[in-house]
Amino acid sequence: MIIPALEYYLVLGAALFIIGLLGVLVRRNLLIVFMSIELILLGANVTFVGFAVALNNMLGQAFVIFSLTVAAAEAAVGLAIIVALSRHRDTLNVDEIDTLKG
Amino acid sequence: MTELVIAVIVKSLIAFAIPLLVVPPLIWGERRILGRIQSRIGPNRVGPFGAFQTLADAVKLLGKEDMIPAGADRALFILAPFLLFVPSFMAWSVVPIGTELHIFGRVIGLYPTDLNVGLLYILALTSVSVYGIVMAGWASNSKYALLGSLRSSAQMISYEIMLGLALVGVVVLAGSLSLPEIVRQQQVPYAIPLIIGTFVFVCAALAETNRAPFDLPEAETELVSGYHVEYSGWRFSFFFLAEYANMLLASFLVSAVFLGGGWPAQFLEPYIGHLWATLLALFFMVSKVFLFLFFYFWLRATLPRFRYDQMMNFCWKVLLPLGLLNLAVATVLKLTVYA
Amino acid sequence: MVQVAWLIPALPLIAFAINGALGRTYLKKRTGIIANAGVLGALVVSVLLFVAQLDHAEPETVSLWTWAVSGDFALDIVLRVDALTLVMLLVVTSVSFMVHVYSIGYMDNDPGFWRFFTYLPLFVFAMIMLVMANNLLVLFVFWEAVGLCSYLLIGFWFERQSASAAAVKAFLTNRIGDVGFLIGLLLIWHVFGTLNYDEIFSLAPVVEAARPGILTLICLMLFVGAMGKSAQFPLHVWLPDAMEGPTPVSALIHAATMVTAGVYMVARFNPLYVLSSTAMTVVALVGAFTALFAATIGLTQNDIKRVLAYSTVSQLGLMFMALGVGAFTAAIFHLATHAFFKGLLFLGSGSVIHGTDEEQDMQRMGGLFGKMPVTGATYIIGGLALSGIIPLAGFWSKDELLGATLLSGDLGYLLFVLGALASLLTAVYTFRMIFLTFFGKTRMAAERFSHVHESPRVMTVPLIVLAVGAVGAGFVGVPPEHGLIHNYLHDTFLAAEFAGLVHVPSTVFVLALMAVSTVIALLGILVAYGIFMRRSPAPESVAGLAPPLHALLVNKYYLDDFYDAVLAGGTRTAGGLFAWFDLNIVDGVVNLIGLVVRGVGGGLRRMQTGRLENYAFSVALGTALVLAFYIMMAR
Amino acid sequence: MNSETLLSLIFAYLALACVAFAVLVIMLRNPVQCALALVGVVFHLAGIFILLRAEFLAAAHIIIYAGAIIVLFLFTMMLLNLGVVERARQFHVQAPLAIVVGAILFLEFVVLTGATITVGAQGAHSPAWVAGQGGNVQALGQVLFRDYLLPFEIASVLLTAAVVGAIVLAKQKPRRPRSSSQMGVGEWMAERYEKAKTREQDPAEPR
Repeated sequence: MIIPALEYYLVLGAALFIIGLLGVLVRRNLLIVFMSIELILLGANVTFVGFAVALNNMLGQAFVIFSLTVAAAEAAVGLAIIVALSRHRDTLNVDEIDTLKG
Repeated sequence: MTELVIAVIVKSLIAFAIPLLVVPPLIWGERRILGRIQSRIGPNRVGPFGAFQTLADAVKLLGKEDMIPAGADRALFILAPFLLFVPSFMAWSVVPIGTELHIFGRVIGLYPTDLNVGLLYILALTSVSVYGIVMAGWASNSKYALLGSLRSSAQMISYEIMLGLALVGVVVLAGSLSLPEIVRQQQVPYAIPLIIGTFVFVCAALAETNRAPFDLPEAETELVSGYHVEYSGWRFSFFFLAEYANMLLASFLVSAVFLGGGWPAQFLEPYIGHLWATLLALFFMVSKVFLFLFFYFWLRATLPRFRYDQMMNFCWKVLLPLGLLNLAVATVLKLTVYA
Repeated sequence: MVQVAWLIPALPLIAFAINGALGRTYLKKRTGIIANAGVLGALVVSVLLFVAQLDHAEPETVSLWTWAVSGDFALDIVLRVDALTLVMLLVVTSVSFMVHVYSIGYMDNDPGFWRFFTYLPLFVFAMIMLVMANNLLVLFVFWEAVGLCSYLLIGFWFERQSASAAAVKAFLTNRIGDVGFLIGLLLIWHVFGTLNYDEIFSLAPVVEAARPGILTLICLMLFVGAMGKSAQFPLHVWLPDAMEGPTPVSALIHAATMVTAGVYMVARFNPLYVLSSTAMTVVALVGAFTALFAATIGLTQNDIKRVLAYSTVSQLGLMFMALGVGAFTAAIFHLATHAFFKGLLFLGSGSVIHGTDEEQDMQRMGGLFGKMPVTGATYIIGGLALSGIIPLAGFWSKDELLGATLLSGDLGYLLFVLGALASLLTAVYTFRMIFLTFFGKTRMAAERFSHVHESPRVMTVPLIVLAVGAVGAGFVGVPPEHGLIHNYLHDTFLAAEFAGLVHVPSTVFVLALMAVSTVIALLGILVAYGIFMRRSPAPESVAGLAPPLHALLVNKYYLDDFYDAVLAGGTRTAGGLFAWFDLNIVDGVVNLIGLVVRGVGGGLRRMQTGRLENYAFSVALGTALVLAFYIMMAR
Repeated sequence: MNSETLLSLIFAYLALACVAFAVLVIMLRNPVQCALALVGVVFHLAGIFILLRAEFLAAAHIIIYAGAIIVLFLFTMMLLNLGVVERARQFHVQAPLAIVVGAILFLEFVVLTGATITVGAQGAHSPAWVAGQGGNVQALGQVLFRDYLLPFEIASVLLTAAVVGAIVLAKQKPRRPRSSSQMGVGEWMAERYEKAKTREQDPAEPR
């Protein structure tokens, strides 16, 4: 029914997720960190749709719509924060934004 | 299987050929018509009535030196024109020229494909073409190009929303995203019940194709072009080609979605037979496209250019409310007349 | 007809809401009109209801909505309309309306005008709901609401230290009584399993039979609440201080609302009280003692409003005395007449204060009658009514009340003597006040005396209306024991009749008592005349007759000082002890914990780099570990 | 070549391209190039969705991600001055460790995918049902606007809130007067002169 098998889609989703995660962990540029978060969401979306088709359940696809909403909201607010931050601190380097330090 | 493949290949070739073949005469036509409206002659040297002027221009452009500015991001600079050009050709794969033709015992759809998300497909491609502009401006490593690309991409993003909003009304009435289905659904062209939506769509289409009075990205007389100021030669001709292809696409879309495609040829089918009715529908469709193209040129010759803030205000403060109003009208109609 | 009963509380509430929302910014002076309209509406509806219910005094209820449901307990907002409620409603709304009209003139120049007319209808609303409640919990809620409103109004001029102190004092003193009330409420809930009036009343004999003594406890606890609200000894101390509020507020508190709540509540719960002779005796004794006690203090006060305040305490004592001997009708009758003439006297004194440019000390008044004829005339009518001169309102109710006391048995003689003495003193201090204020040679500076003026019509008209009430209100109780009010309230206080507490006096007895009452009142007036008119200016010389006694009375039996020293001082000492304990022992422990945590945290904070990606990394690491664990376990 | 092999080949291409572009996203130095690589990911992902017959989501992904979100990224980059950032060191100290943990996580995912995930109960939305509704879009619309209408509305509220929040956050605050320590000498002198002049004109103010 689903070609190729569901597992391939899941592995693809996992790969995108992990690459996104690594981007978050590794990169120092805040913008790229945000893009990596989008990668994570994309990986989740693949998994959702894969399961939705394999299980004949539309909810998976409906959920991707919500995931898209969240991604859009996150991008809007996140980029606004980035703009405010770069105005305020003159940097987008994650290393230099450590005011939370204990 | 083989027949299917052949049909697909033929249709693809036609879809690819239409813009390529129509654009040169279109440019010539525009210059002649502009000339007439402005009481001058227009191109008249190359060929009869200057009909080969565009070809001569193309040869000239192709012969020019291919320049890439120093400090430019080479890869992106080269990629940018294609990114603008390719989506506008890809969109042709769902544009219906007519409906079905029953001939030789088989059914041939007069459209490359009947995609069930055809309208979304077109909108998606429209949104991609922004990248061509953004990248062209950014990769040029020139502040004029960058500012120009910022302006035009902001314009395109804004008007894209209005484009989609106007189409939502149509989708509500037709109950489908497939373009042939939308054409088939129109007993009365949607331009009549959705007059507001038609207005919004036409305005948004003008802005999306960077045509007057929304041609701020080029603004030849004021800004010395915008995002493509650093391009020359055949790379520049791609921008040119893409713009006219987009224009043609917009004309086809308006004709198909709002003006009913071959309407009212389908009502004549019982009297003149299927074949003739289909041909007549084709004729109507093409006439509408050319009428709309003429409208394009006419506007360019008549209207002054918007200022940037006026353009943005027009989008968000006029078109957006109108688009929402259109949606409301469509919903009410769907619940009453079209129920 | 009874279905419109919800309008009575709703109209003042609406007035409150409008004034509260728009008064400050938009309505300003127009708040007065809105408040008046609201209360007038309540008055009109009350009168209509009264007339409609004149024939049948069956209690009726109007269910509005269910307020809260918790388990099998549902608290319904139900309005009760019966004879007692209607009488109270008439008194409350009519006197309140007069006060409202009067206030427009009295508060005219006050910057807090809109605030005043926001609180006032709220006060009336709370009192109306208190009276109309059909449920002890609703009664308690609005009992507290009345307390809150009195707090707001007594402290209306909160910029003044004494006013805010008086407000706090009133509130706190009431709280003491409310604790008793709350205990009574909970006891009722515990014993009866319901808070609904009718269910309580019908269950009362069963409960008394099953658990003898519990009713006495309940009644006494409720009475503690009544003592607080109605200013009975020893919780009376807040009422005289409540004079710090604007005078219309005093009139409202003393005549129509607030203090009558206690009397009303005891009368409302008469089916419970009649079953407990102990509680009845306590009520009667406290009432009689308070009556005499407050009257003696009233003799020596120089502040015109304070005299009236102690007078109120004294009269309330008489009402409780009547309640205690089972003469519920007489008590409510006196409550009604008292509302009129006490409201009149307060508004009159307000008029005097207004006219003399904020003078409250009677020693610096005198001879004002010529300057303020309307105020003076109505004031004298009020004074006569308070003293109990035939045929004014006070005479009929007080006479009946004393008669019922005399007939109530052995203890009745003692109570009668106390009551009669209180009446005598009432006449004395009332006319001492009148003489010192309105007659004799003026003791004001000539400059100020020349500025004394009659109050505007918006203030005098309510005085005249109330004076008419003070004259005529008594006739609803004529002939004694068979008047309109007796018939009207007969069914409500049926329980007293069943308990054998009602003694029908003979005609001879009634006539004789009337004569005695009149003589007592006249005697009091004569004494006052003799001391304060003939030998004016008198206060100092009177004080010279018995200096220690006078000092005792002027200082209100040193009760306030006693409270201050023992209760407040004791609390302060205890507070000091607790403060030491808290500072050294409790804080020491807390600080120790804090120090330990800080030390540990100081070590741990090195892990906080403040870099989000480090944290994200640890999240990823944790996820990896959890998944690894899961995979291991799944094998 | 049967259609199954063809589809598998197409999937292989799309999936590999997705992963390759994703790696580019996190490896490239220039954020603009990263964003374009992300566009590549989204396009190939859309292809994967089409393979899964989720045409609407394919189009929605392109419209929303490529057409809105990434354009927004590009806009932000152009608005901000990125020269400084670009020259700086790009990767964290913790990068090697993170890569190891990421690899472990990925392995764990693969193991879980192959070993423990069993396909669960089949839902009601079979291909036949979807076709009966008139296609993927109609079917999704039925599910979204009938069964999950409230979540959908809430999502729209979330978007509205995000729009408002973004505007508030990114809005340029009115410039506050700078303190004297931030002023140039000339500016400071000029301001002092202005102050002195107004003080002379206004005798009410004490000197």
